[in-house]
Amino acid sequence: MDLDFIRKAIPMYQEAAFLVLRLGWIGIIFAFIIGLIVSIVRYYKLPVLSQFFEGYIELSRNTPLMIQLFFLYFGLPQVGIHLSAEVCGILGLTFLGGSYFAEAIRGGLESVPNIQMESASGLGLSNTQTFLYVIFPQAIANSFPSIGANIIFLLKETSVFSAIALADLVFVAKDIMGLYYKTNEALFLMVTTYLVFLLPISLLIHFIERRLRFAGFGN
Amino acid sequence: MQDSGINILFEGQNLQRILEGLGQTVFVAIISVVLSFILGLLVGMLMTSRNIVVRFVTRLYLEVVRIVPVLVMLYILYFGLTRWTGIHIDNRVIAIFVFTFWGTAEMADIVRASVTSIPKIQWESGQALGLTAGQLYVYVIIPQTVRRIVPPAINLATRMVKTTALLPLIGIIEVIKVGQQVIEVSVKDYPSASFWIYGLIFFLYFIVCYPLSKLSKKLELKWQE
Amino acid sequence: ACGAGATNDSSEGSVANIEDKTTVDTIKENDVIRIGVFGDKPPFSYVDANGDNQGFDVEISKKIAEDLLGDSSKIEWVITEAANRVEYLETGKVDLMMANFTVTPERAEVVDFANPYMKVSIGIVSPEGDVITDVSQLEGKQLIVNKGTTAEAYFRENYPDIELLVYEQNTETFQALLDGRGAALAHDNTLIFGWIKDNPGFVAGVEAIGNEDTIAPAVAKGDTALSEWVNAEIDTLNESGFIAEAYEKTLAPAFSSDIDPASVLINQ
Amino acid sequence: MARVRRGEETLESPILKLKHVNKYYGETQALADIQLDVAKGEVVTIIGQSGCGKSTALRCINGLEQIQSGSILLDGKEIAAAGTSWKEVRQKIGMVFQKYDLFPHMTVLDNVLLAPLKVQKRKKEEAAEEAIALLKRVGLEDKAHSFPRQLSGGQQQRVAIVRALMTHPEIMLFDEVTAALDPEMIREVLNVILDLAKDGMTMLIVTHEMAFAEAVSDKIVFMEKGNIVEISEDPKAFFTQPQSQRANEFINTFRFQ
Amino acid sequence: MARVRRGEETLESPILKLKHVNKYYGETQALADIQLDVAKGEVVTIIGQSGCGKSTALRCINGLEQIQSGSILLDGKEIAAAGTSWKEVRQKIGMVFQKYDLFPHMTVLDNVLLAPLKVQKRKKEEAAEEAIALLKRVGLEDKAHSFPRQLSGGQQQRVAIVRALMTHPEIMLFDEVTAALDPEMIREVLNVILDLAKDGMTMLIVTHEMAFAEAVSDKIVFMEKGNIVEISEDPKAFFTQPQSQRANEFINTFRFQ
Ligand SMILES: Nc1ncnc2c1ncn2[C@@H]1O[C@H](COP(=O)(O)OP(=O)(O)OP(=O)(O)O)[C@@H](O)[C@H]1O
Ligand SMILES: Nc1ncnc2c1ncn2[C@@H]1O[C@H](COP(=O)(O)OP(=O)(O)OP(=O)(O)O)[C@@H](O)[C@H]1O
Ligand SMILES: [Mg+2]
Ligand SMILES: [Mg+2]
Repeated sequence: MDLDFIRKAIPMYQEAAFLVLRLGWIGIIFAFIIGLIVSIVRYYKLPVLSQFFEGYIELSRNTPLMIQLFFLYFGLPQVGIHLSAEVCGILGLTFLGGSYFAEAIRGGLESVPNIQMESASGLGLSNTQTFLYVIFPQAIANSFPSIGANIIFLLKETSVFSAIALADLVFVAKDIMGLYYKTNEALFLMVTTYLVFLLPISLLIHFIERRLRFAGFGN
Repeated sequence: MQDSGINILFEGQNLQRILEGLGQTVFVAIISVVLSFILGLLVGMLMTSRNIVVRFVTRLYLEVVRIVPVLVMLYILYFGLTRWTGIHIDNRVIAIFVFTFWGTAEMADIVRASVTSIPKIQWESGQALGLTAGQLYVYVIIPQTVRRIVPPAINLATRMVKTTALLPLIGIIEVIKVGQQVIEVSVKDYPSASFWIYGLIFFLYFIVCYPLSKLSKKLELKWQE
Repeated sequence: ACGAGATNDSSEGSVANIEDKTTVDTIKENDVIRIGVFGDKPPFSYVDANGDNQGFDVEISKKIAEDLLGDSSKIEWVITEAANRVEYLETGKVDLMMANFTVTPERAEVVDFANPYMKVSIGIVSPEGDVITDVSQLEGKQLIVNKGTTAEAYFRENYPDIELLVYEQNTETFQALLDGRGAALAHDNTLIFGWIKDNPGFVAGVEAIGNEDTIAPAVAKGDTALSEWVNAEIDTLNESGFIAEAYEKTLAPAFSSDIDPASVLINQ
Repeated sequence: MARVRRGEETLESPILKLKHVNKYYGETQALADIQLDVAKGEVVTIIGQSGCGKSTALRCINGLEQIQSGSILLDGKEIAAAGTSWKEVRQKIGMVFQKYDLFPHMTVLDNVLLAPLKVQKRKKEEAAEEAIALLKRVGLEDKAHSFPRQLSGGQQQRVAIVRALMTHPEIMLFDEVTAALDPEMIREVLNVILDLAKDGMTMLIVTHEMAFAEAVSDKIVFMEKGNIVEISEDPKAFFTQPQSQRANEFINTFRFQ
Repeated sequence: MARVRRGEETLESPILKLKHVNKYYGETQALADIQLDVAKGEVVTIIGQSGCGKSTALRCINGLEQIQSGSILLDGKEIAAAGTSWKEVRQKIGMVFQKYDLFPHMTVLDNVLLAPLKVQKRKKEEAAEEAIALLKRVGLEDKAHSFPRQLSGGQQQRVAIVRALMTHPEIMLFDEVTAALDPEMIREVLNVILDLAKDGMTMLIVTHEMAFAEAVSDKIVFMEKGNIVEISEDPKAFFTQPQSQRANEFINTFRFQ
């Protein structure tokens, strides 16, 4: 392997990693908010909205992010909506992640036993208070493992951002392979970069998961 | 413009080629999914082993698979293997191998989570009846894990179908690639080519994946009672 | 006839090295040649609506097969991507790379190029109202390029400060210019000339910059038997006018009429 | 036990009054024309087979279920009608369920302070002081900062009782609070309830512990299939020779030979 | 109950014999020098506080836990040593746990046929015939094709007993089989066990139902903290005036004033 080359290429990967993290986190936060709203609507089975969101979930989960991005980026301008690549990336991740989070959180909500709600309302808590203080914290704790898995999954999904000219890690690696033919170096750097930022996140998720378990959740 | 654009689908062999591309996608995905499910079942049981070494090795396997992108695995195996050993293996075999390697790890984790959620009393009452470890798994544990495994497993299956978009890198021309070929050739005559072709592909993925998630919902409901 | 002559040359060569067989022998033995091309880069190499490989690169490839194996259909087409062309050659998964491969020093280190069959220069196209006529005008603006092309390499190397917007597909690259995502687009000038013909409102403000590059067949590093055979073949095809015919058949209809074939073809 | 005091208070109007209460789940009638008075300081125990409607009765009183007809009066005020402010009513009624109703993500102290702070908007220090005092009374002051899963089932139930007491209810409802516990734990929870009875707390209890019911109650209500079959003001007599044949059969379930 | 027969059989060597059995979980000693004989046809009941080691004793006998020292003899043969063929031993021992131990994905019939068919490789018709006869005996022949979740807790436990009986065990172990049940269900399960006792089945029972223990047992074993504190061959006497002070305190847990 060409160490000189690796040294020169590192900044490109750094930049890509920052881009992925920046867009990734914004997208994940939005996706989480969407997921939260959708899961609450579906949990309380609000009419119409609930069916609408079910359609959204099916559409989002059963189609590839790449195609979703193509539509946002190349499709929308045809009807006069121009969004920057970064905005499209964030929107795409939000659209995809929203459904994954929605299902994860709904699982958590449904795992909260009925008796918890009854004893809360038995104490005189309003519906909102019951949700805020009793149901939600338990639901999040119960669904945290799948929320964590989805965070990692979404961060890795950013690798299709190159389809809309965003310089993600795969993009940089392919670029280096296509222009300089340093395949080994390109792939090595790509795996290393993923490792460097995914591993701490993965460890952090495991750590939080344990804390939640030991704090008394889920018995 | 967009009204006539739909004709692009019927020009020449376009539609047939796109469906053939879908065939490649589905071929790789189905075989990988089936193999992953079978192997994942075995590895998943290993993950619940009391042996610390076995647990560590399987855990490491899972973490590696989660962190190394599928794209890198495809590249390393398809080109790297030939480079180091001189052996040429058909790219679809490589694809199936890599997808299975990845899917097995994910599936195993699903199986592990579900096996560990079976109450201890189920193992013990099986043992108390004199069942061997193998019989316990086959007759008691596995059948009970199925209902917990199906939803996440189907989720995994749809993710595998969607990840086939990486295959052109090792020369497998799957549905998106065919679509792009068609677009490049016809964009001159049909400026809205991308819209129609990507629309069709969007729809095709949906009809491949949607029945799966529908099935999972059905089974989930059925087993809830 | 010339093609046949070239075939004889190489078979003599193989007789001399009977111990270790050359690629040319192996190809003949297999009675099929594996050629790497693009599937989505019209008019150079693409797959048409009937699923057949077409284009300038493909025409030349077919002729090579005909002269080497006596039948233009004895080709196993391998559809490559810009990023994996060298891997295909290095691992021996293709015999000959004809995927519009621009000769660059970096690439020459890892593969062997045969004699070129085409010239290419980079052009820059921009909207009429805001024409870019000099590279210096691009400072602080975004330039659209297609991934893996000479244009991308050229700007990365020589103008690292110009911000590039890089797209994977040709269509997307031009679509991005139409959508106004960048100030200008840099690409092979031949393609640009063709494109502005169909898209009024855009002009090629810069018709050619940088060195004139050449496009050539490539073989695995050290595969001298095959590269020598291809060298001779390309020379023959240039002289016999076959390449000019291929140009007329595939490129000319896509380019605007004011392009001089001499700016694209070698030895014209 | 509280029977002594009951005599003094029969003149007052009952704190809780159920009149002709009917409750259906779809086709099945869970409560049929229930009539029941609970006087201040009185301890009333409901017994009967599984599915006879004991829980349903408590749940209707606490507004967890809607009744179809009849009326429920608390302090003389109708609470089963539309427009009832359940938030207020529920502060006057404390309810304890079977195990597992503590909030697992909160410490013991947070559990018992939730309603005083969020519903009644009381001052934190003052409420905490009372909470600690009550926890001390049930022998759990050292567990204030533990999480529910760190407690035994019996300890959890004692915390649940404290939680219900924190809103200063006028009446306490207990629904098989010892059903999921081991004998010693059953005993420690029942001791707390006996203690409350001595203090004059008005209580409506559902239990399968017959010896306990006999000891704690002023009044035994025997239900079957949604109906009240027998009401006895003399628990001892009821358990030795109940008047209805059904009650006799039921009590026999607990005897061998 | 079975006490009559026990007299006739004291001359025989015991069917089950525990000698100096010690069992540790890490630091905590769950069983301390346990000595116990169970004769053929005898019904032995183990009682004691939660955590005193009752379940552990049954689990060690059935090989679900390893003991650290001592020996366990079944029919005079050591079964706690390395190399024991548990598959064979477990066919001689039937065990029933707390609720929820039926296999939820199999019908009642499949549950009870699993061991005869897969472990003992018996013929399907013959085993099914016996299964139906046994289900009939516990009053559940019409539930043969139901799934466990369609049964009440008491019905489930009766099926579990049938499942254990299907391998023709020489001794049955019952570990708090009624702990999770309602009173009537408790009664229906205990009736089945009383019935088995009448038939001369050798049984080792762990229960918190004192009235039942008194009625069914030939011998009461009272444990505390892993030790056997008192063994009484006269259950009636034990429950009215146990000899040890600890046993007395324990029994008081079940009395109210
Ligand atoms: N949510 C519900 N939906 C439909 N039917 C119900 C519901 N809750 C209770 N029932 C029915 O109402 C009747 C009374 O039930 P309830 O829970 O009050 O009995 P219970 O006396 O408390 O029994 P247990 O001793 O088992 O707790 C039963 O027939 C029961 O099946
Ligand atoms: N798997 C285990 N690991 C560690 N300690 C254990 C384990 N199982 C039981 N113990 C401990 O061994 C002791 C005896 O437990 P055991 O379950 O035999 O009690 P028990 O008499 O059956 O109680 P219960 O009436 O609650 O069922 C207890 O101190 C318990 O905490
Ligand atoms: Mg109830
Ligand atoms: Mg036990």
